[in-house]
Amino acid sequence: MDVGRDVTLLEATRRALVDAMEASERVVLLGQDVGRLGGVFRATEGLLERFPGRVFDTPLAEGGIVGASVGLAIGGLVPVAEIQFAGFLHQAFHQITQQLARYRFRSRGRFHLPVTIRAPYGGGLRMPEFHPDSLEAQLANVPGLKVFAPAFPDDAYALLREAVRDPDPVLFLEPQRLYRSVRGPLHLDDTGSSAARLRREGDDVLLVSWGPAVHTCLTAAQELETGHGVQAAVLDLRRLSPIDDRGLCEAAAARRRVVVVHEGVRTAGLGAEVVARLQEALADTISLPILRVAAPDTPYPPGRLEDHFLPSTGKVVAAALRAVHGR
Amino acid sequence: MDVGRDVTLLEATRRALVDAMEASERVVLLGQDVGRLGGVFRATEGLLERFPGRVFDTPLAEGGIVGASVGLAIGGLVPVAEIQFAGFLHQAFHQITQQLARYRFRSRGRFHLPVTIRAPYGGGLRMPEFHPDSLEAQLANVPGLKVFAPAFPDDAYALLREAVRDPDPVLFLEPQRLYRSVRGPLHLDDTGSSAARLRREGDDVLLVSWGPAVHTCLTAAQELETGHGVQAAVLDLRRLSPIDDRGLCEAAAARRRVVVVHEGVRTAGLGAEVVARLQEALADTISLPILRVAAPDTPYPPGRLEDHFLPSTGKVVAAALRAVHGR
Amino acid sequence: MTATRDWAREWAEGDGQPLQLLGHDGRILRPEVARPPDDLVREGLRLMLLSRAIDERCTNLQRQGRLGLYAPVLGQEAAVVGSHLAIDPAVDWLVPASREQPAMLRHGWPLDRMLALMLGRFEAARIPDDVRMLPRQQSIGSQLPHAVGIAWSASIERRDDVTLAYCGDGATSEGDFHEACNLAGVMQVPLVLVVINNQYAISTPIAKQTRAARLADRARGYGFPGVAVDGNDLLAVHEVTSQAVERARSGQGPTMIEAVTYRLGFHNTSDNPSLYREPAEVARAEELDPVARVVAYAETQGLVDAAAVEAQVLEARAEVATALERALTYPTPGPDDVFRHVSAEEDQRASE
Amino acid sequence: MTATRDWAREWAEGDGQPLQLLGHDGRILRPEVARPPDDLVREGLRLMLLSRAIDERCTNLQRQGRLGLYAPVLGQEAAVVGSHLAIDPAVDWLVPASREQPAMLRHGWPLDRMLALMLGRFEAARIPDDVRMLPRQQSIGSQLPHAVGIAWSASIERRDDVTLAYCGDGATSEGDFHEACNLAGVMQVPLVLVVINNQYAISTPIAKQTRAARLADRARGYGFPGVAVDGNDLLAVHEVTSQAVERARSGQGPTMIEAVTYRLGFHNTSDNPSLYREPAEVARAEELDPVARVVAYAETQGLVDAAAVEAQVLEARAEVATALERALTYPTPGPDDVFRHVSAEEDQRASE
Ligand SMILES: Cc1ncc(C[n+]2csc(CCOP(=O)(O)OP(=O)(O)O)c2C)c(N)n1
Ligand SMILES: Cc1ncc(C[n+]2csc(CCOP(=O)(O)OP(=O)(O)O)c2C)c(N)n1
Ligand SMILES: [Mg+2]
Ligand SMILES: [Mg+2]
Repeated sequence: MDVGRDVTLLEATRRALVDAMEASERVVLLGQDVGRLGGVFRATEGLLERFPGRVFDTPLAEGGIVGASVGLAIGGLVPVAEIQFAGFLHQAFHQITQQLARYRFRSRGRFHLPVTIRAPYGGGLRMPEFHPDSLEAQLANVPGLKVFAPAFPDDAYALLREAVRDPDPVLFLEPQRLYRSVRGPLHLDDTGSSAARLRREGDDVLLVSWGPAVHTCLTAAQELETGHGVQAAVLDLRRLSPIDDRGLCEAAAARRRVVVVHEGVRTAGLGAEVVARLQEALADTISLPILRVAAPDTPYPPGRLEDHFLPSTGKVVAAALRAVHGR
Repeated sequence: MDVGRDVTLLEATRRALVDAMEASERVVLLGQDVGRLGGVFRATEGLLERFPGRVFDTPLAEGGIVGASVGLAIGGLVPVAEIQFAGFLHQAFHQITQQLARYRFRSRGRFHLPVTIRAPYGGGLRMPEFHPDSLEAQLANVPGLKVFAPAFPDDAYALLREAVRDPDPVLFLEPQRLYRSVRGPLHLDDTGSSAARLRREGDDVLLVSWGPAVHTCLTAAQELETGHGVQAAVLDLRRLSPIDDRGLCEAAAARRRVVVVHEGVRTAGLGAEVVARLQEALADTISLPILRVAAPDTPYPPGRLEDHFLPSTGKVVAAALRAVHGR
Repeated sequence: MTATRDWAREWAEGDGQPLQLLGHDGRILRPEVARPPDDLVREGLRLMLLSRAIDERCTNLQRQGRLGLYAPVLGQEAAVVGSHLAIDPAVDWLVPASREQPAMLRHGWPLDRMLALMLGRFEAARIPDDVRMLPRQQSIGSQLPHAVGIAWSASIERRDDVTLAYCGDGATSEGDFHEACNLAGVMQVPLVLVVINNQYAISTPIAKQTRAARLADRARGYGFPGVAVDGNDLLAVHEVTSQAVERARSGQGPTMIEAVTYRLGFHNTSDNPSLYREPAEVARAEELDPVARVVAYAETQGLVDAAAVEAQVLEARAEVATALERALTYPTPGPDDVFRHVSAEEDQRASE
Repeated sequence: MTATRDWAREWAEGDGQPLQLLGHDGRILRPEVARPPDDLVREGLRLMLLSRAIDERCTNLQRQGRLGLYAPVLGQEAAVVGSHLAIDPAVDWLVPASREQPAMLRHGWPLDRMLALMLGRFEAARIPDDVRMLPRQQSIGSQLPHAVGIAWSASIERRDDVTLAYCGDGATSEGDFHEACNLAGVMQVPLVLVVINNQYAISTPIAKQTRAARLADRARGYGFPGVAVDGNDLLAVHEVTSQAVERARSGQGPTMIEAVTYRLGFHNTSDNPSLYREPAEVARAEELDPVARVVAYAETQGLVDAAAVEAQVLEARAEVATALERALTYPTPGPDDVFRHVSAEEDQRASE
């Protein structure tokens, strides 16, 4: 069902929260500034008034927020916690990796934790240190934790509904520079799956990406078409953990040349995992090497420099041309 | 200079600490139980008596230990901190990733942090939860942080001396099951480099590994030779970040077939990075796919099951045979 | 029982000494305080003796190589049992640290299941669905925010269960302790936090763990009551915990109880405490044995005699032996168990 | 100056009200307390006015899109300046949180360099080698263990520098705050921790941040003195901080000072405080303006008159304008700067 108008990714996120809270009384929200203020990005605006007693401003303590969410879930609720910026997930990393992700395993199924942790991330807004960091590779290395990363309003809605419904914990990465800059239709369909999704067709080369970098890829694909006559397909991974192997391999096999693009740093980034899997599954089918376009192995620089740090359209185009035409 | 007798990896570690403390008065040790008890593995045994006022038992707070080390270094000292088990690095992850690793960058070189964080890790000792976890992939994804992982007594010595001497922070991963089980000669040479090192020659296939899994590879190589007539070389990466690209590529190019073996879980593990780099640099030279033998994507199981979780000799042999003979 | 007496206030206004109701010889120090029912004392003694029997047996099994690491509760029995006797296992939640064996048993985790865990038969050791208890926690202090979350869920849902959580003196140094306590205060959740101050975190004595005169002093900084109690005094621990449970249940928020005791044994079976503490110190602590104290009290009250205690000890050992036999019949885990219980999908796939 | 008076004890034994030396109208409330030298008051006023001029100018620049995010210290000047005046920048270390601009300036970070940072010219903004100050911290509370480490290094090396660290009320909820304070207590390091309680962490009021009556109450739980002070009272803040610095320097360990003030402005330039606080509340707080108070005091003491203050305001603006011009001459960063200062090797390679 289409609501018939274009919305921003932020609006889609808020709508997903509202609908999830309407759908189940057990859903509660917690986090820094999520109540009265409605979140620093206003993702939770109006929810405190709409759902009294179910939206909680917490003290400034990320570990406490995640740890309390574990307990809230054990106590029978469905917590959706916000970490103000994904960089601060590290303040809660022990609670995420040792507790949230392992409770089902540790308790041999006695407890399971339907917890969603939302966290804005990604570059482009000239944010202070830590605020724009992309940590998905570290999160994907944590067994028991699912990781979702929408790049469009409809996915923000569908994936967030899926995350909240999931009986196990989901780390939900929200692309902050897309919150207000991307608009699209909203499908109030919450029955979809988090499988990878082709966002652009094209036969010559496949650009694999997720989160804000998907849009870099789409721009690059446009440029590849108009400037170079190259038809690039763009695959949005959407669920970063577990990776949708089938969707990934099918898309790659069909185009034979692949480039992986992400905002996280290159070394031990999630791009390496995509490469490793594709060459394992399709070494005889696809053209190797698979190139990676990623941030360099340096700390995220101050805002003024981020354009030199993030994967640019130019770098994606160059890599795609190399993939298509050989070195 | 060889001290002329075989020592355990634990003894080599202790000796490196002693020699580093002798070499510079600025070196201080801190951590839980490192003083009076000499550490839960006795790595710091006798150091409190030998270096009064320079060895400190701390309260039970990993973030505080790493954070205080940042300050100690800024105050002019050279701290060597112990985190009792690497799993508990996550309690300090924000201090490691946001502070320790970035201080030089943030301060534009005004401050640099000659801090070493030692942490035992790895399986095989039937340890409780968290104690055996291998987190190297997450650490290698942190720009500004070096990661060392010795697998032999001489390396434990040489790499630890190098880590302490390094003007920047080094995360030093100590293979706990090898502490007492591996003996070897001790070279009191502290001028070596942390480059990757071939631990076994062999022309047919290269096993790339680090830490405790190097020994799994050596056993597998032996079996490959005697049981299958396959000559497997074993490359010990030693420095996990930054990866020694040259050493890795030379060793791989010379044997053409490569298998990567590690104790960390497969997805987004450091093996993926090794694969991604090798196929980038040597797609035309080496035989693809490069297989990975790693732990499955599940939480580290209770001790009784760890043999089914860790890469076994059998799995390494099978992967190597597949690499050599094709699928 | 002591509705008029406010132990936390009394303690805060006093000289900082932990509250004591029984003398070291078991005599009643404060006759004005109502004593618990005889049955409760008997049950407490039974659990304490059972706990000793478990410690004894598991240590032996470990020495024989038949069991992994074991962490005894030896010396801390009154602190654990006295506090747990204040809650209702059918209603309340238990959030253990890791060595509170008698509390876990009283809460409903069958002894054979607990032993199964120690023997590595962890599927059988699963906490039964109707037992409101978290698994033991290996990450020091990490259970505390969970406890706050459970208690908070009770507030949100207007349930009246109370959450009883334990942690050690070492755990109080972790950030988790702080974040949990502060949140508990802000949300005024029905939580009773018992800090078992057994003077050591592995080798680290309390004096190196904190400079606080008393850990219970921390509570004020979170805006709720704190009280220190002699952790070897079953009656005193039970008394202050009961009051804290009442407060929590009636919506008055959390309480922090510091139970001052001593770890008579090793940290765990791979520890050698003689490396870091003096025999004289241990000998002094042994004189304050909590079991001896409650036995002395029970004897003077005519609840038991020496022969009855002796019989109970034997009974406890027999109970452990029987449970152990049962535990050994449970299946040992197989390779497939590595992949079970990672996520709902995997469990579903496995069961198809 | 007040060697006989123990402010922390006095406060602990009192009714919990923050210590005040000046009335809201600038009159002296406690004539028995020695007053600081006139020059110090003049310097304090100068810094406070300079701070206002910076806030004003930077906010304007940000509104014009010429500067990134800016976080003013508006309303908190007495807390920051009064405490920093108690240390010696040539000897002591400053560990800021992030909005303590006047402290950073007095510590030796040139104004044009500070502005260069805000303008994104970060190489020029590097803290000079002889300035013992850490960079601003964007991760709330994370600087506190660093401060403890620096102070601890002074103990280990028997230096006599003191470390002055700042954090906000919000930061006190983080695990880092706790781990740092506890370690500072155990090691008895020469640390003075000033908690700037400006009542808000972004939108979160102190009542939702903690249930503690006063944050200074936390100190007791770490075994060192704590004292709450009116953070809008330059003299009171200076007085208690001076005593804490003396204690630290003479080996008596850390002190926690809670400076109770109010964030008159927005959290930062992208915040809209009208979404979460009432105009009446802000109006009440404006009446307690710390600058007005010290001006009133200085006037009654004959240190300044209205005209002189007016002149100083203009001087401060001119100083900012000049520094800003200089800051704009510093180079903007280029692509290579992404790769600089990651590690010693990379810097070396780059310079070859
Ligand atoms: C986060 C964390 N750090 C370190 C350890 C290693 N460790 C296990 S028990 C222990 C001491 C715990 O002391 P305390 O909290 O006093 O509990 P007790 O053992 O005395 O019951 C330590 C340091 C751990 N398990 N978890
Ligand atoms: C660890 C961490 N969590 C969240 C944030 C986002 N954030 C920035 S400032 C702030 C509030 C800080 O409040 P307080 O400590 O009182 O300092 P103030 O801003 O009032 O000076 C928050 C939550 C952050 N920067 N770091
Ligand atoms: Mg203890
Ligand atoms: Mg504040």
